[in-house]
Amino acid sequence: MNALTGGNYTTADGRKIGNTMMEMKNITLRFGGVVAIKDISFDINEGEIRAIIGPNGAGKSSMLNVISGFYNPQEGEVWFHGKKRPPMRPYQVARQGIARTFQNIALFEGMSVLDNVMTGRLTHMKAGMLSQMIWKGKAEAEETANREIVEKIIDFLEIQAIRKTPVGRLPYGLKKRVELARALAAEPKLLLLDEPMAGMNVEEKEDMSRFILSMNDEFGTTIALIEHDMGVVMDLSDRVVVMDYGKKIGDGTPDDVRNNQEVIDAYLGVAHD
Amino acid sequence: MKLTTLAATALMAASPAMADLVFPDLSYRTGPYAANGIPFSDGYQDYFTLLNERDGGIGGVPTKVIECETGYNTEKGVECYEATKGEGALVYQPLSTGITYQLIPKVTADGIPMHTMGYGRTSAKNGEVFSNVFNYPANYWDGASHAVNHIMSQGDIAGKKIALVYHNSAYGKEPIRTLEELAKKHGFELMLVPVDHPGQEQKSQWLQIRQQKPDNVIMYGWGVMNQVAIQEAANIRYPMENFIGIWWSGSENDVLPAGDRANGYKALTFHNLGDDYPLYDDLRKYVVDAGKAAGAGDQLGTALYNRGMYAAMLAAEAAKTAQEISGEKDLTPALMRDGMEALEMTEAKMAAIGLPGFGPEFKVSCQNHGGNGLGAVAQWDAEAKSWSLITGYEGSDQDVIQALVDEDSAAFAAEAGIEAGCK
Amino acid sequence: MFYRESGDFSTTYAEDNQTFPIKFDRYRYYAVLAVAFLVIPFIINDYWANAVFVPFLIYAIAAIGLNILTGYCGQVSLGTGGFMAVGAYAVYKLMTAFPEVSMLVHVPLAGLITAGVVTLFGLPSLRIKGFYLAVATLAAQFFLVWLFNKVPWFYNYSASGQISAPERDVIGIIITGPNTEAWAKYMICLIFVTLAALIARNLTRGSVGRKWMAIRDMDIAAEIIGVNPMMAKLTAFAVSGFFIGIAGALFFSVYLGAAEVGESFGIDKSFLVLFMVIIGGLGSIFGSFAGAAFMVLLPVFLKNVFVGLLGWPTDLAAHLQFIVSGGLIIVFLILEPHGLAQLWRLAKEKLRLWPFPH
Amino acid sequence: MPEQLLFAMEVTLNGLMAGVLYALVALGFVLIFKASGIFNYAQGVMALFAALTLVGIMDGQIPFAHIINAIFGTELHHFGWHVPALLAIILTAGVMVVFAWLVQKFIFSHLVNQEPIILFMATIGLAYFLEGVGDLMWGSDIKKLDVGLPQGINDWIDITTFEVFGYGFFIDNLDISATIVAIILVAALIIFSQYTKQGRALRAVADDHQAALSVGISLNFIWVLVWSIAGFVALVAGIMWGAKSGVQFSLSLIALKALPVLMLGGFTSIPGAIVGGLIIGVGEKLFEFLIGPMVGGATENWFAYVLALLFLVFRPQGLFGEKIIERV
Repeated sequence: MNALTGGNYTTADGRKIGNTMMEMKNITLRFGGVVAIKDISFDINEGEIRAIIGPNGAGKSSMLNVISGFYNPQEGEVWFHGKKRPPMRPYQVARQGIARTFQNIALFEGMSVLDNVMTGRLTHMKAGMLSQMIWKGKAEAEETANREIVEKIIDFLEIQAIRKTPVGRLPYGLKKRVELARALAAEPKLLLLDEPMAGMNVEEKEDMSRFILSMNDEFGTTIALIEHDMGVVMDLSDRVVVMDYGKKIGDGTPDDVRNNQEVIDAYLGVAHD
Repeated sequence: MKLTTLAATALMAASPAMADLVFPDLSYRTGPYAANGIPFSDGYQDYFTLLNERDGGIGGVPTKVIECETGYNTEKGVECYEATKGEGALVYQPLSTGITYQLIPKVTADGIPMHTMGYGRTSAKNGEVFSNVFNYPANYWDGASHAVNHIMSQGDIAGKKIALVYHNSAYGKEPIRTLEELAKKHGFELMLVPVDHPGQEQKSQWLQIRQQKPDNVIMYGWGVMNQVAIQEAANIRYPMENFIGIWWSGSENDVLPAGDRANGYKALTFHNLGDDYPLYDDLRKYVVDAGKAAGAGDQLGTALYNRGMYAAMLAAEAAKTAQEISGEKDLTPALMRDGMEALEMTEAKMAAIGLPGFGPEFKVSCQNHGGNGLGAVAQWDAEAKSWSLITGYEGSDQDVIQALVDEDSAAFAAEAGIEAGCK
Repeated sequence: MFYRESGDFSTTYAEDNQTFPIKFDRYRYYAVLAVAFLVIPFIINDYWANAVFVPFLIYAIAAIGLNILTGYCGQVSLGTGGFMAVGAYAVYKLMTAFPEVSMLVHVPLAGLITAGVVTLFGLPSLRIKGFYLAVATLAAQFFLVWLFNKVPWFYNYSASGQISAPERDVIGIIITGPNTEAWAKYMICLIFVTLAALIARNLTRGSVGRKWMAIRDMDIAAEIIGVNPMMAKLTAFAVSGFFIGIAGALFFSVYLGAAEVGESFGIDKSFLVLFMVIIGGLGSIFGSFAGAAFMVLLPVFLKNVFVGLLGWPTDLAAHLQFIVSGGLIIVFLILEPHGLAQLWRLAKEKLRLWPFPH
Repeated sequence: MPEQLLFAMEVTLNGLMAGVLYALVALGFVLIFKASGIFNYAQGVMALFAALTLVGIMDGQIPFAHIINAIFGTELHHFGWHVPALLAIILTAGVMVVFAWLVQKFIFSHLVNQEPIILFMATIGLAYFLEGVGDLMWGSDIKKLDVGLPQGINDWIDITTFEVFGYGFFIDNLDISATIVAIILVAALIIFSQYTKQGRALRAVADDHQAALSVGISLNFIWVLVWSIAGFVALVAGIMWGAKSGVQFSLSLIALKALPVLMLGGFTSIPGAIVGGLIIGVGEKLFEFLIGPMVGGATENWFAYVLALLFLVFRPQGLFGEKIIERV
């Protein structure tokens, strides 16, 4: 069905796509009696931009939650870097190098933009309690070193001016950007974006697309994203998974998917029987 | 705000009242024990007012009462102590065992005497260790012995089961050692029934008593615990005449809510009750009717008013004694302490004051700051709504108690590094 | 004009990270320290020490402790009274068991013991949230009070169940017991409060503090970005317990000198410290000080006004004190729910722009 | 039957009765929390205030007499009349309605949309305030509250159980009255909330503030209403507890007895408050009976909390809550 599972190729615009990074095998997730995801398998290659699309309630966010360890599926296996991942708490998944943003912004409202982005570095900061208490030696050095990295990301996402503003005061679009900065600050191997452009105007969407592409390009970050705007998805992604009612109904390049009858039916709303 | 506080404090400190005999009154008219604190404080203050109005003070020197509200709270007690000690305070009466413990080291360091009448640290009876603390005429351990003696006077105690219902705090636990010793000595069985603060709900405790059927119940309670205990005892139809409370469980407040059902309840006391004394006529004439009463003037003759008045009377007598032995009219705390240590209460003295037979006779000495430990039993008459003494002032088992006092005071002396002895 | 930051540039990240990045703030902070260390000890008397400064400083430590837990990590605790009791009884056992060891060792040690106990009681926070947790911490409050009252080992089998602090000195200066000078009491508390504030500040500006705040603001998101909620919450409980334990130890040994658990460390304490934290400002070290000052000074101030200045009967004054304190708390919450610290911040922002607010 | 078992049965029955009283206090908390998200710590003080007011009205006490006398040098104490209990209860209920209106108008209408902890703190401030006002209005002496409820052991139960088991059970008549009153109260609340317009509005608000607003329900009115009802519940609780111990300061501490009930039953569930109250009542009494003697007694203060805590650790959603599914 899909011709591109193997990986290891160069895209038309010259980016290197590597081996399979993550593989979902026959995932099934249930809440009580409700089946949110039903026997889905797909993979994500190193360096690619992978999109998950589907109508509302198709189980896309649940899928992302499975990847980020927030939900543990009842059936199926998650393979990461060639190893089967045991059931994990979300913070353990994060420490493996998977970061994400949220559909409904989940920033830390009581903290400044800078502090929010610095939380993205937490998985990299190792100074002990005692060192932090006296704020000498490792703690201080580590803080400064990580601050430098964070400042680069702040520059990259063009949010220098609001660095010290409490997040609660920011408009929606900027919040989305700060959330992206926080995820990026973790220097993730795999970045999950849950509707990064929801609620944005065209201009903001263009900005965001630009950021996503250059993240992928400059930092080599592998990206999996959920998005409703078909135009954006088709432009950005290398491969697309299509979900409907918890099932996978399509997987392949944007062109493949666009011509898939089942996908067209799902989007045009053909009655299920 | 700091400035205003400064100004206010400066104002307070700016009145050098050294000419008067200052008696601070650490009272509590608010908080969980207000109902008990109010009459005590009224009695304490009214007596000094009477002395000023009638006699122009003590030995011609007017007295001055500085009231300070503690709310039965130890920190506020400390604040009150610090705020008043600079005013020439002669003696402290905190009416709280918790505050007493705070103040014992402080008064000792500052050389001010403290009188904890029927409460506080029992082993302070040993004046060789606790030079500045007095607890005459009787203490918690005397009380336990009085109760046991009273039970013995009504029949053989050996083999009986006696329950102690107590406030689960330092205060309530005081009599346990004494009662354990007495149980050994007289062969009765002691059953411990603690009630946690505040004592609003005592169903478990009284069911336990109903099921175990102790022959007598002794209670060391305070505040709402007393009222609930007496109610619950009435509820399970526990015979009231077998139920004896310590003096802190023997006020009108404690029995009135139970109404008629509290009839026959007994409580210990170290002073007399009611207002049938010549002094009360003076109190009415010079204080209450003159509109100078500390409270509403409706507490005269109640158990706690009498106790407060008695405490003031003992303080005034000690001040008189101090004036006599020193020859000075204006007293210092140190002279007051000496006066308290030389205090002797006789029937003649009390009659002269207008309080014949009001309290036990006793004599204080350096070795004995606790008096002779005499106490009596009072009984509640629900119909007349009054207490009356049913025994005379009787002694306690000093063989048992003195040994405990010596042991505990020695332990304190060792811990605090005090060298026992008389000056 | 008076309060400005223009021309005040940070050239390194370390400089930008310091506690008071604005010069003016820094100078004021040094001035406060200088007065606290070099002026007050020479003019303090017994009344000011025992009625105002010592309780203020000790409550400030407790408030910092609770603020770390509640203000920074978002876990509401009503067990502060019981936890202070742990510190008090720990230091009592330590100072009577090892009289030759310095109090400067015993007090932090008591803090560590408390940290352990508090961490234990923090375990339910992994499952229980919000008010349910707050009420759950009351279990700790009541249980600890009961325990210290019940087990005679804790009060060295004394007949009364009270504990009293024996006399101990640090480099020859007596700091506990009745013969302590007012300034010595004040200084020992001041030293501990200064250290506590510094440590708290350092912890809250670094990665540990960010973990706490992330848990506070949104625990699910925090976990997904890599914060181990168990570790974050338990460290907050531990650090909070450490400070509260020190506060309890000082409260008993330096301030009260003698204590009975139910009276000195009852549930009122828990509420009092929580009040300080909220009135002062959640998530602010400065707020902990402001709240402690407010709650300690208010009753003393009102009492002096009503009784000292106006000469009202003490009971009326005490009732009015309740009414005014209660009323003021409500008014404060209505005017500025984020506490005194926020008022201070707003005032500074106004000053910063003054006289050109546009 | 062995004696111990009979004792345990007696303890259990009394625990149930105590549980009813706890539930009565908890009910007030639940009503307010459900409708407005306010954890009302002042509920205990409200019970005290209501009981003080009731006694004051019954005895014809002049409110604020003490302060008036202090300022004007007068000697006012009593109006000199006595008000019958039922009329006094109605008047007190009226006072509680006025109180509810004042609370809403001057406090909580200014704290809309604040965080729960701020609201909670405001109620503690309110508790202090009300405590001061109560004392100032009616004085801080202990007052005997007698609205004619029977007290003491119930003879019928004592005799009947004696005939059956050979051991007469003790049940307090006051507890029986409290149970009956509690049942009537809950029934009335249910009828009110199910069958009246205001009641339905109340439930709508408890369900969803926004939705209720959008269909034209006045939140302000509902909150005054719910505070009034809570005030009335506090009055009932105050009468029951006040009859036991006299009306005095400590009455406000009954709030502490209700908190573990809330943990167990949930802050928003009325059946939870009732069942939770019964569980706590029986649990603490049985624990004191069985384990208390081994550890030195007086366990009730903490046991209720520990019981509720352990329960929550294993079932965080409480007695009647549904399993929580977390979402991002």
